[in-house]
Amino acid sequence: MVQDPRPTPELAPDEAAVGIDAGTDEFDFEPLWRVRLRLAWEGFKRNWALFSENKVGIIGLIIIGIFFVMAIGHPILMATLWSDKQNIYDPEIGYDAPVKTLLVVEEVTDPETQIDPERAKLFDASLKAEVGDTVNVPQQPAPPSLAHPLGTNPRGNDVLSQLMFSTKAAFMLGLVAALVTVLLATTIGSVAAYFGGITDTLLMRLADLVLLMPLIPILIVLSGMFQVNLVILGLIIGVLNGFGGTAIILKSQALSVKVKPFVEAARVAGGTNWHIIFRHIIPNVLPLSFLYMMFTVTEAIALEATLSFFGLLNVDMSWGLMIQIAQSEGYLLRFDTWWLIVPPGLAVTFLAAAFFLVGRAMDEVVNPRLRAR
Amino acid sequence: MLGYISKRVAQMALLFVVFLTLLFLLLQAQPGDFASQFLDPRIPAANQELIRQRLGLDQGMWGQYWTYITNFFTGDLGTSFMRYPKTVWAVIVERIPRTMFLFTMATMLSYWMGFLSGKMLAWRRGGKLEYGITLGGVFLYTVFYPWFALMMIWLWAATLEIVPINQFLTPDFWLDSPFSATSVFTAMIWSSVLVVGGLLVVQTVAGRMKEYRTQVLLRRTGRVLVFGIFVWYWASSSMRPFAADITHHAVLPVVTLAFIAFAGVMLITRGSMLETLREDYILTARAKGVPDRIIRDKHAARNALLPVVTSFILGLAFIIGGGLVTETVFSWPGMGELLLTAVTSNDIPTAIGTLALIGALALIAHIVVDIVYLFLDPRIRVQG
Amino acid sequence: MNTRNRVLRLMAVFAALALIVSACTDDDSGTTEATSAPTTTAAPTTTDGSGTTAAPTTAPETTEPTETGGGVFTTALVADLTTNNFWAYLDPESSVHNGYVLGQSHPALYTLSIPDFLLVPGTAAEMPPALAQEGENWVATIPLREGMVWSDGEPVTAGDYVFTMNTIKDLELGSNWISYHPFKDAEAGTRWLENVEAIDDYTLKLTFAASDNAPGLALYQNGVLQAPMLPEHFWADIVTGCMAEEDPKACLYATDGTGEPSAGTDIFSTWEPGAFASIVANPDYYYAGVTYTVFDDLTFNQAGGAAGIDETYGPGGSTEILSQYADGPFVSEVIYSEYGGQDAAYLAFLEGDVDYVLNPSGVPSGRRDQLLAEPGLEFAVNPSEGFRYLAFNLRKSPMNIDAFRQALAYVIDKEFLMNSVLAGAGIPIYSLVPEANAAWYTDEVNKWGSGIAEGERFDMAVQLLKDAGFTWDVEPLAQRLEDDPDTEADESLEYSGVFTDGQGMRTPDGNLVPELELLTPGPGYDPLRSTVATWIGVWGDRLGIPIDVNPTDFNTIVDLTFPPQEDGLGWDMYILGWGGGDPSLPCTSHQAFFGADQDAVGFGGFNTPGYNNAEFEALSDAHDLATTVEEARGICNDMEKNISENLPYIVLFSTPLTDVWRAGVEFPITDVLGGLNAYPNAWVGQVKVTE
Amino acid sequence: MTTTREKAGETGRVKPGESLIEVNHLTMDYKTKEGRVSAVSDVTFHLKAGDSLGLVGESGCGKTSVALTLLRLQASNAEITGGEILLGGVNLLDLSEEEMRLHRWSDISMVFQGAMNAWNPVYRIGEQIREALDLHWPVKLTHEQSRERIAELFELVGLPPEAMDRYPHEFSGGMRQRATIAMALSCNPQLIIADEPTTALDVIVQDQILKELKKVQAELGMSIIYISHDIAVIAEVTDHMGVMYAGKIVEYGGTDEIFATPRHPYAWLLLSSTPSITGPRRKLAPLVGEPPNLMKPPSGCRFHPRCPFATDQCAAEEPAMEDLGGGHLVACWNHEKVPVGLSETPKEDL
Repeated sequence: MVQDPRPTPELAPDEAAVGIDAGTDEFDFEPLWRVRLRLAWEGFKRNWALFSENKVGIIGLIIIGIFFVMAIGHPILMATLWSDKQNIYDPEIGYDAPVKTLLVVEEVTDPETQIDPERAKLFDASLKAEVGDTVNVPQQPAPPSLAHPLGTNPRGNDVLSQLMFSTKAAFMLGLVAALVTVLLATTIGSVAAYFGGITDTLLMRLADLVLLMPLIPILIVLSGMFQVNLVILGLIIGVLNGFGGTAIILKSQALSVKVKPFVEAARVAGGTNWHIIFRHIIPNVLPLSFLYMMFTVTEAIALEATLSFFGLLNVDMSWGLMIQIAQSEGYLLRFDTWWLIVPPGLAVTFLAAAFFLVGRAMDEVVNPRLRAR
Repeated sequence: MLGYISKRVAQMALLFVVFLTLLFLLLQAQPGDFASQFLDPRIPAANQELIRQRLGLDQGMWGQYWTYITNFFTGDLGTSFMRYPKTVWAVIVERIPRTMFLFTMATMLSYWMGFLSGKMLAWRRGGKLEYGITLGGVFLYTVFYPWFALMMIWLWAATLEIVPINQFLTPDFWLDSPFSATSVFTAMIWSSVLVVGGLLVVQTVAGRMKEYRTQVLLRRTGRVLVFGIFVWYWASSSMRPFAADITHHAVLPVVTLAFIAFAGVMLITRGSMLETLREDYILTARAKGVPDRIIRDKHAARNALLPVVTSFILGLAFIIGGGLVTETVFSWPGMGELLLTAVTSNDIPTAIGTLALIGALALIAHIVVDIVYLFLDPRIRVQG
Repeated sequence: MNTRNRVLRLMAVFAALALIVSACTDDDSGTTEATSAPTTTAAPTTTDGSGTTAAPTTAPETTEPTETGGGVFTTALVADLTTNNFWAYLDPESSVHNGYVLGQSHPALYTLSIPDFLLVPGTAAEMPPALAQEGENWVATIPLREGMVWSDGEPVTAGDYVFTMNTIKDLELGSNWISYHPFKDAEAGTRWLENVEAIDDYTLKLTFAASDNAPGLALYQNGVLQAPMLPEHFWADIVTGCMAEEDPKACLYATDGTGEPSAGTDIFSTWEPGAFASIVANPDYYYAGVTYTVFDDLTFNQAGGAAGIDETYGPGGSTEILSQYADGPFVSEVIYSEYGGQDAAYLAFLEGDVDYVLNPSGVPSGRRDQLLAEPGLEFAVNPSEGFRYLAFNLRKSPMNIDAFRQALAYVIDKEFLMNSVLAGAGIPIYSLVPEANAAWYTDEVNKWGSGIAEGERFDMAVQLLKDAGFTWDVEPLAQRLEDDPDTEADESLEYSGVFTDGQGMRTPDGNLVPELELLTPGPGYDPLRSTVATWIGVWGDRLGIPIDVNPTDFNTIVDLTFPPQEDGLGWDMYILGWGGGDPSLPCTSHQAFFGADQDAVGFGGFNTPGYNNAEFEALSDAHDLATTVEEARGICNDMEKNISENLPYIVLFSTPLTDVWRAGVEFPITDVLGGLNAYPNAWVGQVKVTE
Repeated sequence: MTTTREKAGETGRVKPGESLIEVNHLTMDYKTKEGRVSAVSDVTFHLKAGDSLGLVGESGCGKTSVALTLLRLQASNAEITGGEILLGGVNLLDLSEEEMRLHRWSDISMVFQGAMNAWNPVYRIGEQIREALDLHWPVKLTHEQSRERIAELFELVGLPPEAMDRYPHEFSGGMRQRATIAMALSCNPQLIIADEPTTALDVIVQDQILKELKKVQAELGMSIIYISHDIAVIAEVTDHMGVMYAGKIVEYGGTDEIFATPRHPYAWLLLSSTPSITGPRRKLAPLVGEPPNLMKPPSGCRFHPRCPFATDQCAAEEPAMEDLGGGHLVACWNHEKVPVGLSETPKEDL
């Protein structure tokens, strides 16, 4: 029996096999790669049809698309519209520092141009402002305007620029975390299921161990140990997920694949253990892996934001950090400067939700029992 | 069955030792040590050494490890670095009632709401309402939690001013209180645990009754009785105003925590229900002419309950982690806040003590899951 | 049946809710009762109205300074009170937050006057006598005031001081206690103060260890004489009991301090861990009602009050008053309401729950802008005592080359950073002693291009490096507006603001300058420092110095640079900050930061750069021996100049500290180095609440 | 609850020999995203009390849809576009959901095909049967009475009475199927629909179960509709049978008669492709091709694309049911072309 190792979200391996039989029946010796490609395409079309039935998944994809546009939009904007204003729009060192120059007077008659000496001191770095002097009152954070559609933060950085710049980081973090999770969890789950016995016990106890650790405190500890940037954070989340919960779920899936007849057939045909694991078991576990990949992205994005929120990550810029900066400058529990908190908060929420929605829609593709019909 | 459980417990105990070791190594590997918190030009640098000696940081890692592990299993969690010379246990005991209160309330609320709404969602699959609620649920499930908590504070405490903003009590009111907050918390936790326990007992006893009518009667009177005792106790207790003050302060964090957790429960229940509703036995039940409501509640929900119960019990450990955010944002000085401070300030004994407690809770939860499964799912009973 | 079940369930929930709600409404009335109780009893004249309305009307009448009990002052703590044990507070639990609550209750022989940091007698009856030689040793005999009592009626005596010092020694108390009873040799356990003796109840004799010169200011006036005194009659039995324990220190620190009498303005009263603590006015406070006056020639006068004293210290003669206020206690009770963080505390402040927020880092800028718009609030802004700095590892090349550090100092434009980039969030500084500490500040430090245009400072830096023998493959250049190679360079031409980055920089001995790592706290920990670091990276790159700005966990930086190390070569540059030292003797910090005997390598001291400068060592030795403030000031100024010239640190900036309080609260002082939060014990007893 | 039986009893019990159920021109579509699937079209059959009827056909031909429609348990996207189902003269399709619920199990019960999954895993077998008794037994039974009844049923199907306290997973496949039958019998229904009652079982157990069913039917005098793709099963236990193809009954008549002389080409091929243990040895004829896509059913006779005897007429016009006499009905233009006796050598061009 010819087995199909394609990493496509193909459902039942037996179906794929039948498909190939049907193809060869016509005695048309189509090259194998083309058969595979065609089958992959058909599988994709079939799954896409199932997926697109689910409006929730489509909504998720649309949101991801919007964020993707934001991510690639940033360098484009920096190179075009903002190219000669990099000193203003650079997400890290750019700043726009408009100031209002006020005259220090005893009795304030016009608050637009005058300030009393006591308050003037607050804005004078040398703390020496006296009547008759002028002080520069910084207009930061500035509310949304034409130049800064989402305003500026207390450092004068453009919030939109930071938001867009951080999108790339969020995608990268999610991608790394998800890939590592899938790679580890699929391998571990398959190996544990296939070999069973002591291998299984060890790996599953390891998974239990990882599950015992509350994620946030452990990440705090780890973030102290490593110089945690986003890639490393992604790796850590990926490893914890890959060794933990996801591995357990994928193992049970692998177990159900292991008992399928084609695995037995491959064994009888003399396939080595690793050959069977990588060619037969893993491809059939992969659809579920992809599903958990989506959930990992959701988790990673939320975790990064939470850790940044506590000021525990040393990253250049991220959505969580944007909120953290607002917090450390005292803009957290005040709600008139909403543009410091709401855009990054919603960005975290929406991107995380988008991947979750896609995951749920995929769940209905992968798990027929959830389908409406 | 006993053999099965004892085997599990033995496995868990071994796992716990590995867990402790791992925690210890991880925390030790953190850069800096606690003495670094005391860098002060006014105090001679030699003091650093004294602090290290006092805290046993000069012993070397394996020496510290051995001391720690041996002490741990004699019930001595060590001395907190940041609250020296208080023991870790004393520090935890001070915090635990506050956290317990917060999250028993939040968990009960969220699971009650989540299970009911998830059940309904699955049953009414396909409607516009289901769509809306699912999207809302996903939003709550994936919402950036600290941010959501801030928005809740903004809405309910800062704008509508329905609930107090932070702290767990009103200092003015407690100045001359004859009770300590801990004792009030403890009373509140016990009474709610007893209510839940009482309801469970009522449910179980009623379930044992052979006649349907007796079951219903017993259930109703039991519930009235349990709630009656609860109401009577608090109505007559002189702690009542103080308990009410705490409750008033707890409303916002509890509701916020419950909202977040509720979404997850709802989604799990919905998925689980949807799977269950596809089972053949649901068709059998319909063919038997069983009314829809009973199919939903007795046949489907009972089976759909399994993953929900699992997530409930396994989620207990998560809630302490989630409590970390809640407690920080709502300035509720509980275990999560303690853990955060301990970890960030290199207070290794306190950090391990807290994490070990969470770990032990999680392990116990694992075992409880196993045992609960024995009761909920007869298929497993045989294997044991 | 099931529907009915649900109804039943709902009803039960409603019943429970109703109970809570009814309890809540009860609770509200309870709150007013509870709060009004102290007000009514405290107000000397009660009106017909209810307690709450009575308070404000009676308040103006209680402006007489001697009268205590003008209402309740509620302040927020941004972290928990962790102990009520004074012993523990000064050692393992020495958090500022504990200090806010506990700090005012214990007297000392001498204290520092706030806001001018003059040494003035507390329990001592006169200014400290000069040390006299007695054989090899140096001795001082100090008379104590009679009539000072603890709040339980026991007199404050010389025995309390002896008891405190003996306890420090016998139990080997650490941290702050060490600076009150300093070691002569920490290894051997010998102390500078060999003997402390109560000649009688009101006379103390201090005997210092044998030495050639008399112990200087740091040991004597600013050390042993400022040690707090704890009530012997309360602690003696406890200490004796603890001496028998395996770990006497732990035993002492673990003791509950409840009931300890106070000799300060207030007595520790209630404590609900994690929620609040309160202190109540001490009716037997010795200095109650005393007026403190400082004249502009630093003459100090304390007069009046219940004690009926009138004492003047210092040169005398001037009538120009620098600061003046009366001692309290004016409020019957101070409530410290604990909040998990500053955001919660300020929100509570906005809601009117508290009158003030005790926040060591002051009002954050965002909060300040918000509060500025609120009516009924008052502000003060003060410079902070601390500073943030860039440290160089002088053990490595090229950081060990003076010109290298000086060139960097030229290009780091602090004014631009603070005023433009950080929009006033920081104050550019050039010396470790802040300008606000006027008595110790010197302006004669090297300010490296301050006030000079960007291009010019750049040229100066390049010239400095060239002179020192640095070379480049591509030389760094500040381009001028018309940089035409055909015409001769015209000095008058303006800089264009465009730079040619230097490349391939080599040290004088011909080695390529490697990539240098600049460790800085990340933007999540401190956005100010990380922003400054980013700019230092930009400027360094222009000079051709490859700087890798690495946002790093605070603990990691400390771990790399501070603890005892083998070679100390694990880092190049870092940015951290120091909090305030002793404002009345600031250069003791300099000794700790730059003294050759304080090297982080080997000894594990605070001299992380590995600074070892003969001139500085000489100054340091002289500083140890200085016995007068004037002498010490001169030496300190020289130290500042030395540091600013040789730059083991480049001092970067300090931050202004803003305080805000509810109108109706009156502080005795508002202009003080470090702001109101730096010395709350100096004003908590004097604060008045008129609303 | 105690009155359920009375309510359900409106139809009353139909006397043996009288018409129990009449399905007339039943047509049902499934609505899907891609379009309507004509799953059952114009199905008509009658069944007398005490008789047994078999429905046979390839999978996907609409057998199970018909069965579920009889209980009004068709999927939620199914739409009945025509026809009627008369049970003792009452049209089930006109009943409200609640009225229909009362008919289920008390009048029509069902033996499901996947016996494993037909049982709720968390309740004891006995409890699940008791649930049906509680709902539909004429009078309210006490705990002891219902146990007695279940024991009785268990005995009837050859299970030890104490097995009622076990959980489904503790039963073997055969036992579970017997229990399923016991549950189907529990409320003395007039009609049992057995949907592939033995498919998942091994041959020996299959035989036992079928015998059991037949025995019980004889004892209790109830009617059974057997649904199976296995024509041998139908042959063994039914009096009448209908052959279904693509949602239609193409041949209907006495089981023996159809077995002896199948008149519809499909029935003929179906029988030819089944080995017979008792009959003469012969080569088996393969039934080539796949059942049509019911979204776009073939024009005319739905079988014509696969039919060896197909003519132009077959593709153009749909054949009506033709009575060949003796209640043997067939819907085929060319039924006379169908050879008598089974095909021995399949035609090359099939």
